[in-house]
Amino acid sequence: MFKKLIAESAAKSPWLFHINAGSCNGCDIELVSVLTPRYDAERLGFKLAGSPRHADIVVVTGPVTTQSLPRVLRAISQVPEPRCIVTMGSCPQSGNVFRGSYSVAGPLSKYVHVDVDVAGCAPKPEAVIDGLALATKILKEKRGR
Amino acid sequence: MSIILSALQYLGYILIFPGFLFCFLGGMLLCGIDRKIVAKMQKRVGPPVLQPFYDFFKLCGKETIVPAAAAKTTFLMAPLVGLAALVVIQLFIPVFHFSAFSGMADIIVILYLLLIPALSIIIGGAASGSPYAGVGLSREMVTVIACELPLVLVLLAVAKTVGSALGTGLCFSLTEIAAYQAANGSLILRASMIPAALAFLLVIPGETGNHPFDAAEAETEICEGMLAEYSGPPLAVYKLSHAIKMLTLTSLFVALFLGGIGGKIVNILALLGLTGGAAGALGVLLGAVVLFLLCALITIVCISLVHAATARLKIEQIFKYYWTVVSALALMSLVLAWYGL
Amino acid sequence: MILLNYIASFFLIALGFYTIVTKYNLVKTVIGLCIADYGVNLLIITIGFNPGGTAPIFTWNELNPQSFFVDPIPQALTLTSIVIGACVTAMSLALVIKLEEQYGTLDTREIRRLRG
Amino acid sequence: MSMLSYQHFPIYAIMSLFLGAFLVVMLGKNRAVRNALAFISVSASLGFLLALVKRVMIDGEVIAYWMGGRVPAGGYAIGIALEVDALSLFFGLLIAVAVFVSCVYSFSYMSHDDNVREYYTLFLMLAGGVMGLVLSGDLFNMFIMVEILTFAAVALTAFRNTAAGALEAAFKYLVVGCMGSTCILVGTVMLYAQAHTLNFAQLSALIAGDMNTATKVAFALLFIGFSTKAFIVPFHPLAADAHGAAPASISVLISGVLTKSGLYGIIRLTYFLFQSMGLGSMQFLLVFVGSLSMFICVTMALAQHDFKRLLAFHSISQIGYVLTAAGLCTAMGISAGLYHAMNHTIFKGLLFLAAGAVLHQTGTTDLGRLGGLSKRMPHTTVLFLIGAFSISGIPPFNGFASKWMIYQATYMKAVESGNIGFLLVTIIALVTSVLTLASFVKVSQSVFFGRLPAEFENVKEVPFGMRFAMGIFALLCVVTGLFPNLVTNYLTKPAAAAVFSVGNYIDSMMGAGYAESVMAAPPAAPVITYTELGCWDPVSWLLILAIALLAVTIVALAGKYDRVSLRPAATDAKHDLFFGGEESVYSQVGGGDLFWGFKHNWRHYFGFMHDLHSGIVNDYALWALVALALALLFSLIVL
Amino acid sequence: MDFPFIKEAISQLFSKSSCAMYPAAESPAAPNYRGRIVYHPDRCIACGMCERVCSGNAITRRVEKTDEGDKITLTFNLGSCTFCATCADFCSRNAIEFTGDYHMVATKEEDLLVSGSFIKKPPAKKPAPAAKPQAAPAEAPKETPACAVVPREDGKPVSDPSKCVYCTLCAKKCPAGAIEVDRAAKTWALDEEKCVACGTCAEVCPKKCIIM
Repeated sequence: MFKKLIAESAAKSPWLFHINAGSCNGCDIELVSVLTPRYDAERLGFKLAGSPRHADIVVVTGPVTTQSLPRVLRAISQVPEPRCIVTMGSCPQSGNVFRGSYSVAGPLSKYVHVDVDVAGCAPKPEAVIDGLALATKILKEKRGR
Repeated sequence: MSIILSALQYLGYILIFPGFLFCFLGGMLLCGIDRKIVAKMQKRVGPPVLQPFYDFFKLCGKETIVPAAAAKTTFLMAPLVGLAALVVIQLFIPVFHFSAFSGMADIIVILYLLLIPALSIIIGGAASGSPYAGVGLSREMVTVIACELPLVLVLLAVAKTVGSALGTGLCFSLTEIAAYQAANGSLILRASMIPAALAFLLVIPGETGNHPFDAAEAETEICEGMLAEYSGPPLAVYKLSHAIKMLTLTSLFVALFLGGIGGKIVNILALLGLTGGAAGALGVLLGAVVLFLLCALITIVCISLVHAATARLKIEQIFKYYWTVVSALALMSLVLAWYGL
Repeated sequence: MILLNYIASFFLIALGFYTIVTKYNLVKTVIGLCIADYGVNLLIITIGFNPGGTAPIFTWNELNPQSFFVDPIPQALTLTSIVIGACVTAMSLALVIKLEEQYGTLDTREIRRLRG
Repeated sequence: MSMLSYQHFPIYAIMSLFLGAFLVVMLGKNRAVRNALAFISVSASLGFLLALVKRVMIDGEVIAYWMGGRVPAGGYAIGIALEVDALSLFFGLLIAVAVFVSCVYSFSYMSHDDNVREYYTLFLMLAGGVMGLVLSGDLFNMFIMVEILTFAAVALTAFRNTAAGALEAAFKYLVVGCMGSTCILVGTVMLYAQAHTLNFAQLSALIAGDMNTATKVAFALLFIGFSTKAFIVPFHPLAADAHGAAPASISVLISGVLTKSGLYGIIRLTYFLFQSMGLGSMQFLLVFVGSLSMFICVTMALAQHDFKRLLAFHSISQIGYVLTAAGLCTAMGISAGLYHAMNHTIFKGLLFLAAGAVLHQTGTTDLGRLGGLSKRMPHTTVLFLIGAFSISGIPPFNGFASKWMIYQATYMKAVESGNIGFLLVTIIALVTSVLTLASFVKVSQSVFFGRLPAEFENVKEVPFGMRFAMGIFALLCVVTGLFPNLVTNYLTKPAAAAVFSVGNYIDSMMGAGYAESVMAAPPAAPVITYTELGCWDPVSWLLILAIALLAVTIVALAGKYDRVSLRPAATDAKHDLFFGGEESVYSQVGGGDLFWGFKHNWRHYFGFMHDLHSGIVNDYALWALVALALALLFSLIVL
Repeated sequence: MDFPFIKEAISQLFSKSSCAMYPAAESPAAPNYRGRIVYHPDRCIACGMCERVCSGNAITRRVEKTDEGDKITLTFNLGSCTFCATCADFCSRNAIEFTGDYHMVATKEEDLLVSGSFIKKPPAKKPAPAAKPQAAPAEAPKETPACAVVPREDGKPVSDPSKCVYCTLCAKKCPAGAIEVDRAAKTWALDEEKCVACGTCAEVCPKKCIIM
């Protein structure tokens, strides 16, 4: 029963940790707008955590530059299990317009398993909510296991 | 036999009311109400009132990472000690006329006991070894210093007011303060106590580390300060402690300034013609409900409203604010009480 | 006459303290301590002095209400005080030598690593 | 009187220490012999005093002991006397315990030093000097003992003369200390000139009713003299320098023992010799100086960068508490003050020993260089935390019990006297307490928690002997905190009663009825009863906390709280600290400026104080002179 | 400290929230919102213009030889798309369309791919294996030195050398890179293999000298 309680709670209280891996700030602003009164993700239990140790969902924006790559990977590894990695916008999924640049280390999925991709450049807040909702489902599954 | 019974009774006090269960439910609900009301004030829908419970249980199921640089035992034990100490403080605060343990500690003791939860989070943060925690604990400590002066002044003013009314000169005992108010009406009805009550209301968000006095746990700038390295159940315990601290401080406010309602409860029960054990049990139940409602009201006024209406202060501003504006309010009350107004 | 002694002793004590406060040389500070000490010794002796009294050397049989001698106790105190004064001087001079070795100066204004 | 009669015990307690000192210097070439001699003499001293507890503390007897059996003749006390009332014994016990623990600690702590024989000699001289001071019944003897302890303390401060600042500190201490001693001597002989006696009891009887200009000047001189020994403001920089430089075991004695001797002198001076504590102005003097010491030193401590120096300033701050409480002239105030004096000896001793342990293992006490030692020295950390919580007044440790009484006493005094100034003192005391907590948070973060610097990677826990010594103090911290009633009933209340029974003190020494015959209105026998305003039941609290903690822990363990993810390999990003994603580098937040949010608002004050404590010995001597001038003015005008 | 927004806070406590209750209530995208790409393979002629203008390299074209002709598959990777709509602007056949659908969430990268394929039949033309390869480019200007050129049967462009100013715009705009213009030598050459007969060169020619 306790396990079920935790699994239910895990779906209702996902905390986000946001990593900017060289983003142009478009996605960052959209992610913040998800938390504004207009979209208010907090009504679904989402909360922006200050430290990866508190987070359930890691949201990565930006094309993962060579400078940021080790930092991104380190921050992701510091998130306690069960965790869920969401890429936001096209950049972390493929590099987008920055693809092929000497300073882009390529898509994030080359290095870690990405659970959810939210496409868009930048994605609409509704799409972000969609993606996060999908991520909570995955979290719940992971917790249920 | 009777010893066992009374031991069980006290165990019940500790574990159920006004101990753990009440603290857990009350604190979490207060936290939920606070979040909901803040959201409402910001024209948002806000999380469900039960959201803190979800957060708590979710964190219970997470992995606990102990950083390599941390002192493991201190890191893991500090939250538990803080939680236990906080629950014990709650036991010492009388619920109107019902007070299981409040004869054991007076307001000065409570003032000092309130340092223990703050200290537990400080020591826990320090033990994690994170520099963010270092900055956070510095700020937390300064916030504690900042809150201490007005809190001291308020408590001394209350002690003087009740003491001179009782004829003993001074009264530090919470039980006596509660009994006096039950007989003579709430202290907040006195002109001299209004600034003190106001000062106490302003101290509450600082003591609990709520917005805008949460420079110590600023998530966006110093990664939640002392909590930066905490994850999983220890973090859940800290979140619970924070929620209980809200309950503790608000019920301390009720005990200090709104104790007159206790007399009304007794009157209502007498009107209903209830006597004996049934009246006692019902009285406690009613007291608990009224206490919780009052706590929720105070939370809305002094935590949610202040949260919604302000932006986070810098640490030196927090200190200045408490040692000037709030202290001046409390001092005014103390001087008024001193001259018997 | 006695008054002069008192004035002199307090003047010496004041002079000693003045030296300690105003002179920035370690040796002069020590000299100041000594001067103050001499002032105290003079004061003690003066207190015990009875004009016209004999030396306080007597046997129990000689003691009668008419015997008139100076107070012996302050003299004992003075002896002790002189010994202590010598100790102070010795100890402080030892420290001064060591300080000179370590700091290379006798100026008190430069011997201030511990401050604030 | 047989040799084993209890009346000889006070002199035995003193002589065992001095004898130990001489024996160590003669026979102490061998380490074992030396340690054994020192241990035997300090334990003997402690034992003799403990044997007196029942008679003096519980039965209320005052032991008057005349050296060589020279009892007063013709109404004049010519002989040298020891007089042990409850106050003396109280301080004597504190000293004996502190000396005992410090001695045990020294065995391991000083094992790496040269000239340890001289160390033990001076150590025992210092202990004997202080013991003689508090047990003496003769003003001149008190001066002699003051000189002995000053010498020993100066020599021990300079003991590690290769350490930075040791000589400097010793010289400053010597100069200002000798000025203080000179003041004591001048005051003594001026009193002698008035009363023609040096016996304390007789002086008390003769002086109090017969105040003239000379006695007033003598009061000022004696007050300043004993203030230099207690290191209260404005003599606090000396304490800071001396503590910082001296070996930790000596710092324990300087803070726990030497300052107590000064306090003892001040209490004897004001309550007995001049019996002037009934005067509001006299209470004002002590409370003012006490509050000033309390506040100035705690703020100075907040600005320190050195562990031991910080502790030194706190030491004076706590002395300020004691002086404030003693200056209230109420039974509760005295009782609270003495309780706090005792607690101060215990917890400050513990803290200095912890600082010494850190110094012993790492070779530094610089807060900016240390960090993370709790991983290497867990026992020291726990012991330090007990001391830090005690001094900060965290329940249930002893600091809280006494501070709590001090708050009540000051506030009660404010209400009873209607003087709003005492209310201010209560507030200052409460705020000082939290500032104390702040600076110990700073120390624990800067030294024991946070990151471990690479240079201290191989630091080990201190030897058992040192931990044992600290453990004794820690145990005392807990016990005296948990059973405050025991302490007040058997230790501080008798001592407080003794403070108020001047007549009894005089009569015990000079023969019954002497006080009445000499003094116009001999003080009435006091009533040492007071009601505590609040309620505090530490044992029950601890019991409830234990139950609560047990409940929490059981739930936590049932919820797999302890199933934590620990670092599997040496290089693992997951268990590194979170640095915003950066690689975890050494980064320690600590040192002197930890509470800049606080200090920023007080920057002018801190800047002023920093400039004021210039470190020039002439300045400190000037402070002493100014203090002397103020004290003279005070005593001539208001006394 | 003052509380400047306390009145707003209290009044908003009793007013309706301004939240868009998104998952419960659908919120349509704004007009002209560029969301999910819809590709119409039936209109496409596989000119490759979209692929060329795409800044995010989101468009890939795959050609498979089948019996009926070349099976051409265009894949739009939404995970790499900037949603700049340049491809749609450049598409001469309007085969690419941006819709208002913003629900582009996937757990696998394949879910973010939009693709379509069509079979491009080889043009029904008379076989001229000998003349085609190299002669045509050289011949074209030579054969028709004076008269206007005639359109070719296979739909590929021819240039009128009398009008041509060799501005090279056609070469630059050719999605397939089939045109080569040498300004100095005043030659215009077409790579028959590469040419997909999209007509872009004719469209962009400032002198209108290219005839399809």
